[in-house]
Amino acid sequence: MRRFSISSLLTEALNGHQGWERQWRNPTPKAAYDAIIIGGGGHGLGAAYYLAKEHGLTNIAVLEKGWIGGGNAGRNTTIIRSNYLYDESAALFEHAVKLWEGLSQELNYNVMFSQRGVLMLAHNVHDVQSFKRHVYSNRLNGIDNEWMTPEEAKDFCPPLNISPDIRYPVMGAALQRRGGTARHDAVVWGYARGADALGVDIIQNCEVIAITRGPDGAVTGVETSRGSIKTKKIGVSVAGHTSMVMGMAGVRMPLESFPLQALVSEPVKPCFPCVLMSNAVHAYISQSDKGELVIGAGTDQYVSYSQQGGLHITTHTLDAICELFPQFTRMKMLRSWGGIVDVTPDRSPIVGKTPVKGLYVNCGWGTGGFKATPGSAHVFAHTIARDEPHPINAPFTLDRFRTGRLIDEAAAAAVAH
Amino acid sequence: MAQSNRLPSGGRIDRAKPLAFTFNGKSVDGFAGDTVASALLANGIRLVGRSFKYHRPRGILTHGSDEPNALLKVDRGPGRADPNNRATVIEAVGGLKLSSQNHWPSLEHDIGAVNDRLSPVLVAGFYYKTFMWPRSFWDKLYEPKIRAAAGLGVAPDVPDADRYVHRNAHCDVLVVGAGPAGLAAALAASENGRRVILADEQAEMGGSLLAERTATIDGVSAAQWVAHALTTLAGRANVTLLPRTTAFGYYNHNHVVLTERVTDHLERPDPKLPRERLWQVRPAEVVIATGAHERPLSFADNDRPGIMLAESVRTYINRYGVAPGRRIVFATNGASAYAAAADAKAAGLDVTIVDTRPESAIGPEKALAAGIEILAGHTVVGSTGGKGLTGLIVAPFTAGKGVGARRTLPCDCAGISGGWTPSVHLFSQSRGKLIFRADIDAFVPGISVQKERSAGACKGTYGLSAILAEGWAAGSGAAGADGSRLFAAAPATPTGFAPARVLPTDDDPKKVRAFLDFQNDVTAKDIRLAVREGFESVEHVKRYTTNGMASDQGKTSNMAALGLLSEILEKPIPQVGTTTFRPPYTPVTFGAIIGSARGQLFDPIRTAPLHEWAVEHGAKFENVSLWRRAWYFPKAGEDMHAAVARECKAVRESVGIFDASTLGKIEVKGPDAAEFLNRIYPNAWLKLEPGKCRYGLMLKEDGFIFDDGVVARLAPDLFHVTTTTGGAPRVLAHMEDYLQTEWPDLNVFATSTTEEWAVIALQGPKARDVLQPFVTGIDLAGEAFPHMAVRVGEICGVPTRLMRVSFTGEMGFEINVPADHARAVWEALYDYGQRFGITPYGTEAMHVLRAERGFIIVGQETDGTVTPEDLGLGGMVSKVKRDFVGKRSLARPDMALADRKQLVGLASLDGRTVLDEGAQIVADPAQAVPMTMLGHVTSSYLSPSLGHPIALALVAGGRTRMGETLHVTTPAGFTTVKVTAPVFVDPEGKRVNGVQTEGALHA
Amino acid sequence: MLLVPCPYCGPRPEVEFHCGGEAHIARPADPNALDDAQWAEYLFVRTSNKGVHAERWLHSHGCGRWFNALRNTVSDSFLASYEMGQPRPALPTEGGK
Amino acid sequence: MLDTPKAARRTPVLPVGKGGIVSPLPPADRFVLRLKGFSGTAGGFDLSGALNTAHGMAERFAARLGPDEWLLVLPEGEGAAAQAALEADLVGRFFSLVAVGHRNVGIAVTGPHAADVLNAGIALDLSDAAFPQGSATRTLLGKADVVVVRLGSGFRVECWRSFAPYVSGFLTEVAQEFA
Repeated sequence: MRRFSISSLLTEALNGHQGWERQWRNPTPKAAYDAIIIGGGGHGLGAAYYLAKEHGLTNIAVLEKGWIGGGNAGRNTTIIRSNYLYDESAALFEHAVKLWEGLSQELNYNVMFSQRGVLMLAHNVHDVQSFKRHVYSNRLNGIDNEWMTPEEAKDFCPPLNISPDIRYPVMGAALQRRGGTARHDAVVWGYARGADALGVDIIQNCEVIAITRGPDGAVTGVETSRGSIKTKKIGVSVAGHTSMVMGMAGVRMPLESFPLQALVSEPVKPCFPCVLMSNAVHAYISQSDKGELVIGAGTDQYVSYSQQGGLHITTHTLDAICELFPQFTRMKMLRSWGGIVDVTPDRSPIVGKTPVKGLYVNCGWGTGGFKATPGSAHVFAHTIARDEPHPINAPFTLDRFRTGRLIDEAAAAAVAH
Repeated sequence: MAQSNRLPSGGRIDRAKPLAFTFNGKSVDGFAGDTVASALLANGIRLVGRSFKYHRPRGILTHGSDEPNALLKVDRGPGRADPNNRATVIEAVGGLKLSSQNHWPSLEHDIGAVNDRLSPVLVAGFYYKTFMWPRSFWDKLYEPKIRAAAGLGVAPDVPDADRYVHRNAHCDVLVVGAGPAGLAAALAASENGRRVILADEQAEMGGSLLAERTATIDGVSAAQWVAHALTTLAGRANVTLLPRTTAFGYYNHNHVVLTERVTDHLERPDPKLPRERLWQVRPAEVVIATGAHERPLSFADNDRPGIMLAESVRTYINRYGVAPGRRIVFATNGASAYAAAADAKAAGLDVTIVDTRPESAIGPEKALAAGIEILAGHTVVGSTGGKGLTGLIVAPFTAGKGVGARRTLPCDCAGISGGWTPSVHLFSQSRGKLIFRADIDAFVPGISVQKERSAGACKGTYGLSAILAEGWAAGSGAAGADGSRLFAAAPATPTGFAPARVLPTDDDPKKVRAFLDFQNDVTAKDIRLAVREGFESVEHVKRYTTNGMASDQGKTSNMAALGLLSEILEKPIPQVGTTTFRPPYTPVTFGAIIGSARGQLFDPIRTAPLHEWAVEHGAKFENVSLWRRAWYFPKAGEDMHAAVARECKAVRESVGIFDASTLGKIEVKGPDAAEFLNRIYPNAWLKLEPGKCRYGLMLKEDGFIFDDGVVARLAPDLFHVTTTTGGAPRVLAHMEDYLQTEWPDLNVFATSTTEEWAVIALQGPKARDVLQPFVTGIDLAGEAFPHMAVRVGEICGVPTRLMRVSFTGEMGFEINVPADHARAVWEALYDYGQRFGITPYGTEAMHVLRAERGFIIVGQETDGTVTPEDLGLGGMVSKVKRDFVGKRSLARPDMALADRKQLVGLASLDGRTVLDEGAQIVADPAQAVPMTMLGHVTSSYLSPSLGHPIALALVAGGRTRMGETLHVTTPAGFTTVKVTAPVFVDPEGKRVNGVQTEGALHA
Repeated sequence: MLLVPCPYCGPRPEVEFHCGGEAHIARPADPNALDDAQWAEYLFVRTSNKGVHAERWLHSHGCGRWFNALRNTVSDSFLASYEMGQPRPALPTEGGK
Repeated sequence: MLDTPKAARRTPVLPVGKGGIVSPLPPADRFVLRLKGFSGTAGGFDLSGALNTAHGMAERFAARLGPDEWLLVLPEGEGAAAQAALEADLVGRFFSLVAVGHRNVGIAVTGPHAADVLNAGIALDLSDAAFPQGSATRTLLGKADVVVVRLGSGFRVECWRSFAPYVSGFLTEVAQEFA
């Protein structure tokens, strides 16, 4: 793999950039692999990368039905934070943030992890209590998160409207300075390039249509649009389509798949310094390096695979954005799009083994999977390689829905992910 | 500034109405009917902006909403300035202040242009390969620099002075686009009284016909035909004409959304008018007649100011009476530019045509170019000039033989035409699949998915007669008539072109910068680099190079990139694919999308009937769900703490009055009402006697608490159910769900009475004394009306449901009265209560009082993961009932674990520290991070009754920890607490019966 | 915004409705007879079918009725709606687009 | 017992827009009637109409909002008699009659642009053809639940009292351009 650096860039600039090589190959699927990851998003490609790098499993393939990064990896609003309430979630997301902090160097690919801070607004007494609970819990878990007065919040995010006269005045905020954003496509491409260099086959336009199982019930391979492939280990990492793919192995899931929309404004000069979230009024906003205001909306209320939602959902979000930032009503929506998120009953992910031998699943991230990408990929790879979960993902079992040991971040905090 | 390039006659501008605006501080003259672009061109201004990455000088490329270059800041006065407006669609209005963007110090002299020199380094995706060392520099140096360089205009920083509104509309046929196809469609669709809406993004309807010089339709000029069509349509009551209205989104189930610009074209708009109106239309049928976009040609330095689309040259001349240049070279690969050349010549301009096609491939359009020099079989290899075009460098080209000798054609304007791309955006948004037509090198609509049909150029039909006929048929079909009509249009429209990706050149292809996406500065080289690096999917190429992601969303660049990609990959275009079009078609203001939902109308502010009284008495308020409730009533000089302490004291010692009207109320009626409540609540209801109340916790099927409240049985078949303030809607929905879907056999009706009954809470030892004089028909004596009783009678002569309940621990009454009477009853009680020192109290004192008595609040002591047992309320869960909602979940293994978090009290050992609500609790504050947390503080106050802090907390295994010392986080560190029972005042509950328990109070 | 076919009121805009998730998951007559896995299945497991999906809707800002509907989750088009308690109607084109 | 005057009725104070397009209606008596499987007349109200229709006059009508749900509106002071009559007529049946006279507020929207004003916040087709005289339905206006009734001239909008400032504020805001 040719290393990226300022010197290789300058060398190529003199050469008309003729010398750059493919960032990943375009291989033909082999008849068999030691392991297969279904789903070429950040989570799947990352898992393949760590399987190859840390567990020595290089005879593996990532099967992607379309183009890599075409699912939620390329459709999210790129918010990264780890200030979760429960120990289990905090450990998982903090694991990810720590990996984010060195990811560009790890992958030799600038994923533009920008620790500009995630500011979460409290609009009522209940929010204040809930956010302080988070701040204290994070502190004891070794995660940075600080409580701010409205004035401190405005200092940190000058466009913020902290007038006491607005509909839901800002009563304070929690700030995680290490939170921020990253360039979503670069994460996908960086993992793909890294995995490819370690020998992983990344096979695009390859849709899995069946999972085959032996007499003992264990997986034996997959049927795809590009032929049969044998394998004894399958990691399913297909956010949005998990229920369908797991159904191929006869596993029913506690999931629902909903459309999730986002939008960007036209690009403008820097006017918004951080990531800002307001769960009470449902607004999530940051400004991309390109200058677009990136705004996340909520999910539509019904199951859909159309990657299209209603305008009323984005309207609801923009109502809130313009209440907090009344100067933005003359800004213009440039582009809107939708993704499909699979949502668990407790709004926490499922990462682990399944009732089927050799079948592993990573799903249920709801609206917040991007931030977990490196951490989730890392522990998922561990789970597949060792056939047992990493301590960090051990609580995120499918079985918790039977026992009742839920990890209910949403209920506990009224905080969307 | 003189209109040096205004033609002496012609155009649809009103020369009797001159106007002036400023551009970068200089005055620009124009006429009514001008766009800003046409006026700038009339004044000889070609340089209008700088590109995104390389800061290259840019001019006006188009005459419509596809413009990638000419983006201006528009300032219409205070609170009315915004960036990134296309000069080609802003109507010229006197007094506008316009300025160019993305340059420093000025448009003419831009330091950022150094990026152009660095262009060999700043190729597609360069930023993924560098800026990684040292690690900390990304946040502190590289990213801020990149961010400052990026972006175009400057976001507004003051609130918008304008208003926006919404309109929902229904019609039989919505026609989008009022060019020839759309006009014909609207005429046909509206013939028989069907409701028709015709929308067009331009100020004037007529589309391309407005730029026709020679065309005739059915024997009259195009302009006359348009005028007649519009007169006809305007005369039909069933037709709504919406000019300046862009259909930007085609959503599910034929939901089409339009944005109408109502006042931006007015110099002094009526303040009663909104700036924009968002139309949400649900038409039975849609006719899409959105025309086509001309493609630029790609060659080295094809972006100099003065180079514009050929059809735009034609439009500026014919429609606006402006010469975009005096010497114009048309460079084309097809027929349509010949009409533009002919019109330019007719306007007296010096015209040359360069055609990439060999002589033999030029069709009948050649006749249009009589008297014009045509260089057939020529390629364009470059242009000359700095901030404005001075010449086009051309050379003969023969397939197989290569590029011949160059010559420079001096010119101040070039009209380039690379063929046409049908505007299929709305069709694609409607989820229709596009199909590729190789004969016109374009994607056209395939099979309709929703109730829509395309007509005219957006469907790949380019001849005027055919467009009109297709439009008519579409309109008629959409109206259910299936009629047809022929139109005689003359002369024949010149159509056809030979696809050209990047024009042939003999320069080193590694050095040539032929722009595809003008705004994002994407060149053909960038596309080639992306493919070289393995980005082969069209979506990957788009994301890696940013081609098509600028504010024009690729209207002039997508097909160019796709064609080039197809050439590089040696795959036909359909196999390379196309990107999916998403709303909006053109950028839409946030203001239009949100409409009236601003300020007071952002979200309803619900207030109870006593709200005005509280305002008049100086209350501070808090938001609770949509409600605004009185929080506390400070007297002069009091802070919140002092006010709350005084209010609490009054309730404990005398009497307080509280507005509890926001509590949810549901009337549950029917012979099976008791059975229904028995199934919905975990405790028992069948034996509750009429006239009595009972407290109920409500569980969801998952076993966790989701609401609580007191229920009063008024009659065997009638219950008055109360809920939390925020929970009222979801509790009613929960009840309806079970009644309608699980137990439809139960004869029960549930009706919301939250707002029928205002609730006045009188609490305190003197409550009965205050109440007594006003009540008739109810014996208030202790034995006759004990705690947890309910009676129906009258107060102040109006009906009341009077409940003897207490959320404070004191003797209390909740007086339900019809809402419109609440103020009068409250005032009567308040006036009379003065002799007892009656004190109004707010939600904060209410919280403190109930915490002293150990009463929980759902949402504060509970969070969706708490069971009754966790709160020590396991006794409320019936052990004998076979089933109730949530029962089975309570039997799951994790629900019985001893280490579940349980409600306890906490006492600060120092007797002073008021714990933070939300603070975490540990056994050992010296342990290593991450620490083992035992729970958190749910409620915490300085108790006015006790004079020391009290707190409630959920603690793992809490009930077995009584007396244990634990540690609680504070902003600075930890403080030490002792675990106590979660009741602080009157643990035996005597005070509700009026028994004074001084000892218990000050324990 | 969907146009939801209320079996009582006819097609109405989606904002008037609340979607209640997958239909035809009846509350068990005797929850105590179920083991934990079966109870978890009732509470949490959903099919999220890609294709025709039966789901519950409440016309909350309309007639106030719960009803069931069949909708294609790929195209989002409604294929049928019917009153609570009625069986899921058979579709001639089920499984198709 | 104090000799106090009967408590006066005080309805929410609402803004009155210019041009008289949006105006608060006087206090009224109202009931929610829930009743299954009935078609006919009771208490002087015609309950035979189809779902989403209203029968009666502008000041006294029964609007069928659900298959088994009616909103009954009548002039202030006539409620008690109507209640007695209804209970007499429906005796022996399972029904629920709940007084909601104070829960709701009525707002009139009138004039040639009445439907346009309402359609700023209501997504239903309110044209004469789609929503003729005698129509009534519950729906959403902006972010508030409302009942719209078309009896007599113009439209009657009913909402819960705490939403009335929002509903009337919304309507007066959008009515400006027609005033």
